[in-house]
Amino acid sequence: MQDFLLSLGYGQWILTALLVLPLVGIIPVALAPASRAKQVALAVTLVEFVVSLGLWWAFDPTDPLMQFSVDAAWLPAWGIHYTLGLDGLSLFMVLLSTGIMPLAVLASFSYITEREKLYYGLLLTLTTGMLGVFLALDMFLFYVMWELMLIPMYFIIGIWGGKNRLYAALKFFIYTMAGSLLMLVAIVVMMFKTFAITGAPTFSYEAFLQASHQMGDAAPWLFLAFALAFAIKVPLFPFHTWLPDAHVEAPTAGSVILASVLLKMGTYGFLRFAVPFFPEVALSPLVTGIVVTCAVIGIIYGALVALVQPDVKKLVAYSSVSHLGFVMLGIWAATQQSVQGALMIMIGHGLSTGALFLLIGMIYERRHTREIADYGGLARVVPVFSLIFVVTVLASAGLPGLNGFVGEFLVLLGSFGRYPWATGLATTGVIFAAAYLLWATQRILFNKLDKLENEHLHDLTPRELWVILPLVAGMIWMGLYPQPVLSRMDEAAKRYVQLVEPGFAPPATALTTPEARP
Amino acid sequence: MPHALLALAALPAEAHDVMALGQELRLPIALILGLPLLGFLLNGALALWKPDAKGAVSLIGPGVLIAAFGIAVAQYLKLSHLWHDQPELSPVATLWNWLPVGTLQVPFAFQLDQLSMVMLLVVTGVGSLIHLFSVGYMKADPGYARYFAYLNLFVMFMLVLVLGASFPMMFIGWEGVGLCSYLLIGFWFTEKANADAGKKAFIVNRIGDFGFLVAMFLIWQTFGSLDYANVFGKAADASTHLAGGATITAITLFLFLGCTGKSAQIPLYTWLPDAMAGPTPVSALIHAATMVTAGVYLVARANVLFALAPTTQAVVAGVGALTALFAATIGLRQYDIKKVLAYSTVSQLGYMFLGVGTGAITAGVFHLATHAFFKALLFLGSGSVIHAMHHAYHASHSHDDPQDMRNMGGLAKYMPITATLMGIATLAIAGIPPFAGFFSKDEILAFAFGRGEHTPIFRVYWAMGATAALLTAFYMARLMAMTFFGENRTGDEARHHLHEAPWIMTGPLVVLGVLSIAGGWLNLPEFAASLGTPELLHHWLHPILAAGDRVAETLGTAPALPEGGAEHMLIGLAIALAVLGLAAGFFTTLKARTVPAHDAPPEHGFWKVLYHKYYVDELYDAVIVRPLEALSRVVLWKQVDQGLIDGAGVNGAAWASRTLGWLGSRLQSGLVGGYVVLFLVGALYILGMVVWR
Amino acid sequence: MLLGPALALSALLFAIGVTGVLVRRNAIVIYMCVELMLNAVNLSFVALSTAHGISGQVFVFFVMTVAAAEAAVGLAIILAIFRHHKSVNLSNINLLKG
Amino acid sequence: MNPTAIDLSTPLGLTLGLLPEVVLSIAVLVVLLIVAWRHGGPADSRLAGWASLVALGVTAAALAWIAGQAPDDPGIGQMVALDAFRFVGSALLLLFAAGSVLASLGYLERERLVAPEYYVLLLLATIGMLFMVNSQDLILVVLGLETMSVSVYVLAGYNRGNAYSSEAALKYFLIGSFAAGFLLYGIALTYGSAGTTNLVMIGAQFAHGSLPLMARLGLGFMLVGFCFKVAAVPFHNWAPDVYDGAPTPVTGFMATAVKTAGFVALARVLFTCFGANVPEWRPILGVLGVLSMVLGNVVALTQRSLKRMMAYSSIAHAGYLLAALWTGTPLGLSAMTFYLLGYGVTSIATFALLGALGRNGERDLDNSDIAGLAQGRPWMAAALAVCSLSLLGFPGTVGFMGKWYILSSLVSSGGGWLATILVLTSVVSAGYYLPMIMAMYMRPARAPLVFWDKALAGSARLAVAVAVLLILALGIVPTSALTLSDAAATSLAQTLGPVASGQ
Repeated sequence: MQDFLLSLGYGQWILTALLVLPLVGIIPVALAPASRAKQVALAVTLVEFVVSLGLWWAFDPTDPLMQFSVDAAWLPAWGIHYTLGLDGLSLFMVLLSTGIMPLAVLASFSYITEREKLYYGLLLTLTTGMLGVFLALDMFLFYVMWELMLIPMYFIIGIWGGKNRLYAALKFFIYTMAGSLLMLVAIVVMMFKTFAITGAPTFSYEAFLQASHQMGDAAPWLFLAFALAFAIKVPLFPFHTWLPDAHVEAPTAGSVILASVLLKMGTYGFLRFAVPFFPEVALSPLVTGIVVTCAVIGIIYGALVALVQPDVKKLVAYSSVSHLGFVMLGIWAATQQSVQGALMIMIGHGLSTGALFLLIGMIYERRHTREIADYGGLARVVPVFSLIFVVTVLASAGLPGLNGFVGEFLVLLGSFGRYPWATGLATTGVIFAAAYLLWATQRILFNKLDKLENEHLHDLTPRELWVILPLVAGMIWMGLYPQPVLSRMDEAAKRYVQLVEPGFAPPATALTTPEARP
Repeated sequence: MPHALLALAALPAEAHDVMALGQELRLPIALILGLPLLGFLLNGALALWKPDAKGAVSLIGPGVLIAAFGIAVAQYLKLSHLWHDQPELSPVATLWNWLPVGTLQVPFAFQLDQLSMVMLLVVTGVGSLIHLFSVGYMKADPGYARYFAYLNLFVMFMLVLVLGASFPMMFIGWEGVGLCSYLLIGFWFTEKANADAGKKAFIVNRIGDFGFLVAMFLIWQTFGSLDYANVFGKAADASTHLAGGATITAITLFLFLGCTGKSAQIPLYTWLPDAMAGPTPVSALIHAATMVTAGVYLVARANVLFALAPTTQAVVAGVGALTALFAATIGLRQYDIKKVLAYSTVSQLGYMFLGVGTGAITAGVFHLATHAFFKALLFLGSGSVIHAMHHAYHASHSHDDPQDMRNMGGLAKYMPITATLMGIATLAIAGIPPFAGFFSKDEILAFAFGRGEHTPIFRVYWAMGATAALLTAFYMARLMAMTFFGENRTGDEARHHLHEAPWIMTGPLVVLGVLSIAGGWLNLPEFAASLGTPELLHHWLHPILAAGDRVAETLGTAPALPEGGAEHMLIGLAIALAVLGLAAGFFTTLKARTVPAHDAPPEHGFWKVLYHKYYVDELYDAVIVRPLEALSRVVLWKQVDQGLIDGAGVNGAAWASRTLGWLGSRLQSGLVGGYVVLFLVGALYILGMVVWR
Repeated sequence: MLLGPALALSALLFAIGVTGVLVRRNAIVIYMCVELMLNAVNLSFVALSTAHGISGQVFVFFVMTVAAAEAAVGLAIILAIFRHHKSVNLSNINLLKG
Repeated sequence: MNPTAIDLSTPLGLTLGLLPEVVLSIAVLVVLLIVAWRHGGPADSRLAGWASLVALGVTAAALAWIAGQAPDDPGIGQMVALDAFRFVGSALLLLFAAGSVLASLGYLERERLVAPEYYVLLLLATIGMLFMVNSQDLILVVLGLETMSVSVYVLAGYNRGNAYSSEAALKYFLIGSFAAGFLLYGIALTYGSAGTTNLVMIGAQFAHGSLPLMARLGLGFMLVGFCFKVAAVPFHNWAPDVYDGAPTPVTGFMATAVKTAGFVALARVLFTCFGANVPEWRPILGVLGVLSMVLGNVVALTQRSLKRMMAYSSIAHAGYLLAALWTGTPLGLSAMTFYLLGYGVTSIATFALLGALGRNGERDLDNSDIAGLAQGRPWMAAALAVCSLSLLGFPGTVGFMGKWYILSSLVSSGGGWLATILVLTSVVSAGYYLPMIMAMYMRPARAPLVFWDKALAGSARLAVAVAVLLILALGIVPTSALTLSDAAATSLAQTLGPVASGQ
């Protein structure tokens, strides 16, 4: 398969194609009659997904560096290039994005009934923006993409969202922008410092990486700017309050993309940029203390607040805060296991939380309420829905054999040596996760079927099954046989660990044995 | 047994190397696990799309399990032969690579050694019987297919638990059985109480799982591996370095926290009595015979680690003894027949932990096996009773509780087979020789007493265990007397509908009855050598336990049986306690006038405390559950999230900007005079700057 | 030379003009004060041109021209305002504010 | 040296060097003549408008010609500059003037302001501005500035029947002439200190050693005068009122052309005269820049009227531009020039759109009036959305490239703190730009058919379309505009003293 793909020159055109295809796809969407826009959009996203699937085989798991790189001058006077590349960190983010999009489109078929062309056009723009973030290896390009995906999401929440959509959209936008503009300043500063070292203006990721160790006194400030942008996106406690609002108000597809892909940009940013650029700052005792504390607080706090949410979408939103806390912990522990675990959670959370939002969307379309109290006893009337819901919930709760466990286990296992107390506390997250998820499940699916409106719900339609089953299959596959995935991120995680190694001056704890740390 | 299965057992002549054997075992193990999984998938599909195809379900559900049992027996035959010459042979069958991350290598692998073989046989054997029983018991339920799907899935996970070759593999099964337990407890989910009970079971178990996870992290940090062979090997090699240290104590204590969850020990036992909300065969299979014993299995499996941590051993034994006594007292004053058995289970599990905590792993596992037999029998028997009561009340349109013993009485007349078999089980659990429970319980108590010689605290444990034995005999006799003897209190109309269960239900009972009688032969003590070969199980498990035993000997913590006279005195005492308890329980119960539940007076005094289970649930609710919920809702969500972060922080920043803007717009009075003033201020500033810089 | 006193006088004139603008409320008076400022500037130019040559004096002519043009436009604007408000008191003219 | 290069030392050369100004002056006279002849209804106004466009076009051609002929070294002591900075500045002014004319054509008819002298005034103001940007002599600066000001005073009050418009004119006039007094006094003092009014020669005088007190005072007074023109806080108070009261195309003209002329002249004076004394004026610009960014943005947040909000927004943008000037480096100068282009193009389109959406001076136009525009008038909504994003500085628009450039220049001269303030205040600005987009796209219209008569006139449509295309094109590939602004900045910076270039 790899040979075949390479014979097509796949490596040369794939990344650019991934960015261009959705934009080109907007044209047929715009030309099609409004009622057909969704089919066209589905076709475009499916083609995009199929094309991207080739990466799975073409990707060389033994190569720690960037693959399929593309480089062309964009604004040479400023040293700005159009540089793309893919490694084990971004591979799965790309596949996750391209894979989620057809499902998001399909899930919107009956949900979105007005201004469809605009909607699907925005979704396609969003695809380009998201992929751009994961692929860009030029800091300027990265920033442009980072901001670019804000706009479609802002419109999607603002136009097709719920009652309080304007507030949520504005909050989402300004929150994110506040962080990212400071990152912009940091990028400029780094560029000039790099300029001073290399003698030529450049925004290349690798050049930044080389030069990042010579930032001197500016390093803490630069790190702070990057970290703030990413922490808001993650969202790391206490920067999370935009998330519940955005999730609750967004239409189903918006929530799904937000949860599955957009949140991962923050953690991706930490893995790719913030920590490798400034390991000495990021892993200094003070910063580590703050980040790890926030991560652990996020894990427990998110879970506890999720416990008492009356709105099921809010519940899932807070659960994301909790899950992403594990990712942050794993990133900061920076061991082979914890980093791969963090990546696994990023993928796994994309699948299971995406699926949860899809399921909530499906039931919302039937009942037009997100209040948990309005449901109850659904397992009796919609058994297939209930089955899938339970599987998804269990995946989210980290049941071994499903995807959630693999990531959480690896993160905790890998982090324990560095931060035993924090990891120990974080592990209590598994208890709370079970509590809020099962309690909600009980109130939705079990108990008495005592609402008249719930008695005649119809079970999932074939279209809805097409939306949800790929995700369920993914959850089981990732839970039972994650090895192909793990092996593809192996080298990238190793590189990350090596890059940030200087940050850990003395060994973190006495308990750590040499074997435990690769 | 089909020929194909026999062929799997066919033996190559040459001596086996362990790798090849592992390769060879891949297929049978895949089948043993795959068959229940297949059953789950088929039954699950039927449950979704053809819930009325009960015939097919009846065939698939027990069928896959019996087939798995057959394969297990074939493996037993094959391996027991091999083990005769090479007892250390513990083949690992790797199905695929699961979590290969850097130095962490966790294959999806299963280990078949003497210990897992015992568990394999118990799980598939007792499981098969209970599946068969369920065919009769659940036939009328609309969720029949779903029930068998869950039950099959449970067996699959249980097998993963006992066969897994590493801690994470065991954890898959460990959580998987918890999931099935959750699903089966809440099987009749439209009742909130049932759904609550299921949820409680899962969450309480998760607290234990937290311990298991932390223990795994510590093991990884200490040994750099998670599979049994490596961990136990390294532990045994580094025993002098590790013994009694903080690390090993922490590891074992966290492991034991996991055990207290899964095996319902203090302080995490509260879910098990509630779990009786599930169908009765589920209680028999999951909450008596198999799942709840997983903790005992874990300690047995990790015996080296526990042997290295005498402090933990004392804790394990102490918690076990305390649980045995504590649960037994609650059992004294319960009226729901299943609740009595549930507390009895908690209490008996306490014994097992007393045993493994003392270091008498064989005794613990022995009790695990015999308990599986007689407690499954008791539960299935109670199921048979409830089945009859339910039908009777159903026929008479009564709304009385078919599980309340106060509504029973004199049932021996109507259900003689059930009554007889439950009588056997009662004698077994009470510890009347030569029934199974006598040997296993006596061995545990004897070892506890013996270890007390060096570690006096174990004498206290022994005393608690002995007292619990007395109470066990008492409440079991009370149960028998209330249920089967005396006057019938079912109600005049309903009484005519009471009848014995069908053969598909009584059949398994009979088999379990036989096992309850004969189970003791698994590991006869030396003094009963006249009855058969003594210490079969001990020898069988020796390869697994040898390392732990060696460690214990070096540390001087190896439990020894008391010498001659003392031993006989102990045996005499045990028998005396059992007889005394039985007699007292039986006759006081018959003498006291029991009234049907709806006429029963409220409880008073200490009885009331016992009846309300020492108010532990209420305590947990008041101290943990409610404060946590209030904290989450009032403090974290409303005050911190909405008030502080969102209100003061985010919207506060927006408010501050607007206020600043409002202030700025006050400068814009519209009057030229004001503008000129501002202009001059600016001009003076600039001039000041250029002049005085 | 009289340069110093002349410059001081011009500064004083300028300050008086500024003060007038600051304290008066009548549009016409204010504009007259502005004219005073311009004349202060002119005085400076003339004084300075004694030191630096002709260009200062040239500048004065330009300033006077500009002032005249401004005066024409300004008075027209003040007239337009008068038509709306029947007053040229700036205290009353604050429709635009906030 | 170019063989046909202009030699400013000869009268012909000087005339050629002022060719665009000469051409435009002649054209203004022609238009004035036409106006005197045809002074009737809307058709005459239209004719004057198109004639003005032609005039601007011819001027642009003349500009292009002399830009091609300009000598590398025009010699010392000339009255007019022949550098790229002037050409780029003039080109910007002509562009904005043309945009304003296009935006005015339909607007004036609709608002019944059909006196065709409007265009004459606009062209006269443009001539003044052209002189502002080409002057190498303070006399010329003053002349240009006053020509522009006097014309714009009248334009601001062009809607005579409207009390707001008259009040705007009065305020602008009174404070404007007050500020002109400061400027002139500053010039007098500078002249007194340097002994000349020629910028280059002043620069030569001040190139060494510290400034004498009189020169410093001169610098201070001139800064006051210029800061008034560019509406920097605290000399900003006139701007909201005047922008608010003036007819909307005039507001657009003021926000773009007047602001550009002010900044270009300020930059020229500062760099040419005081290029060696950057530390003297740098902190002042920094403080005023920060004040403008903060105050402009936070007060804009509280405005209901969109037009008034855009006025405060323009104060904020003046702050960004001052920040670029603060650097005192060629890079900052280039960033300022580029930003003027971006901001001007965006503002032309924005005010044209606001003019089409409101009535009677657009004073009452607020977010609820444009609610649902995306469905009633999708193209207008899209254009206004692009403009908002560009003003916000969002990637993909020229506004982003401009801000990026300013940030780069700030950081390169050690202004990280200023860059941080700039981006933080930009975040605040999202708080008022986004609600516009939200109103258009995410709220329903107040009533059906509310936008039936709210269409852009054909000419304005052309202006907006060109502007939006420029916003997007320059937002993706700004290379050509960057080359121009770099050339402009370099040409001016050649006059910089060694001290400044070392910054």
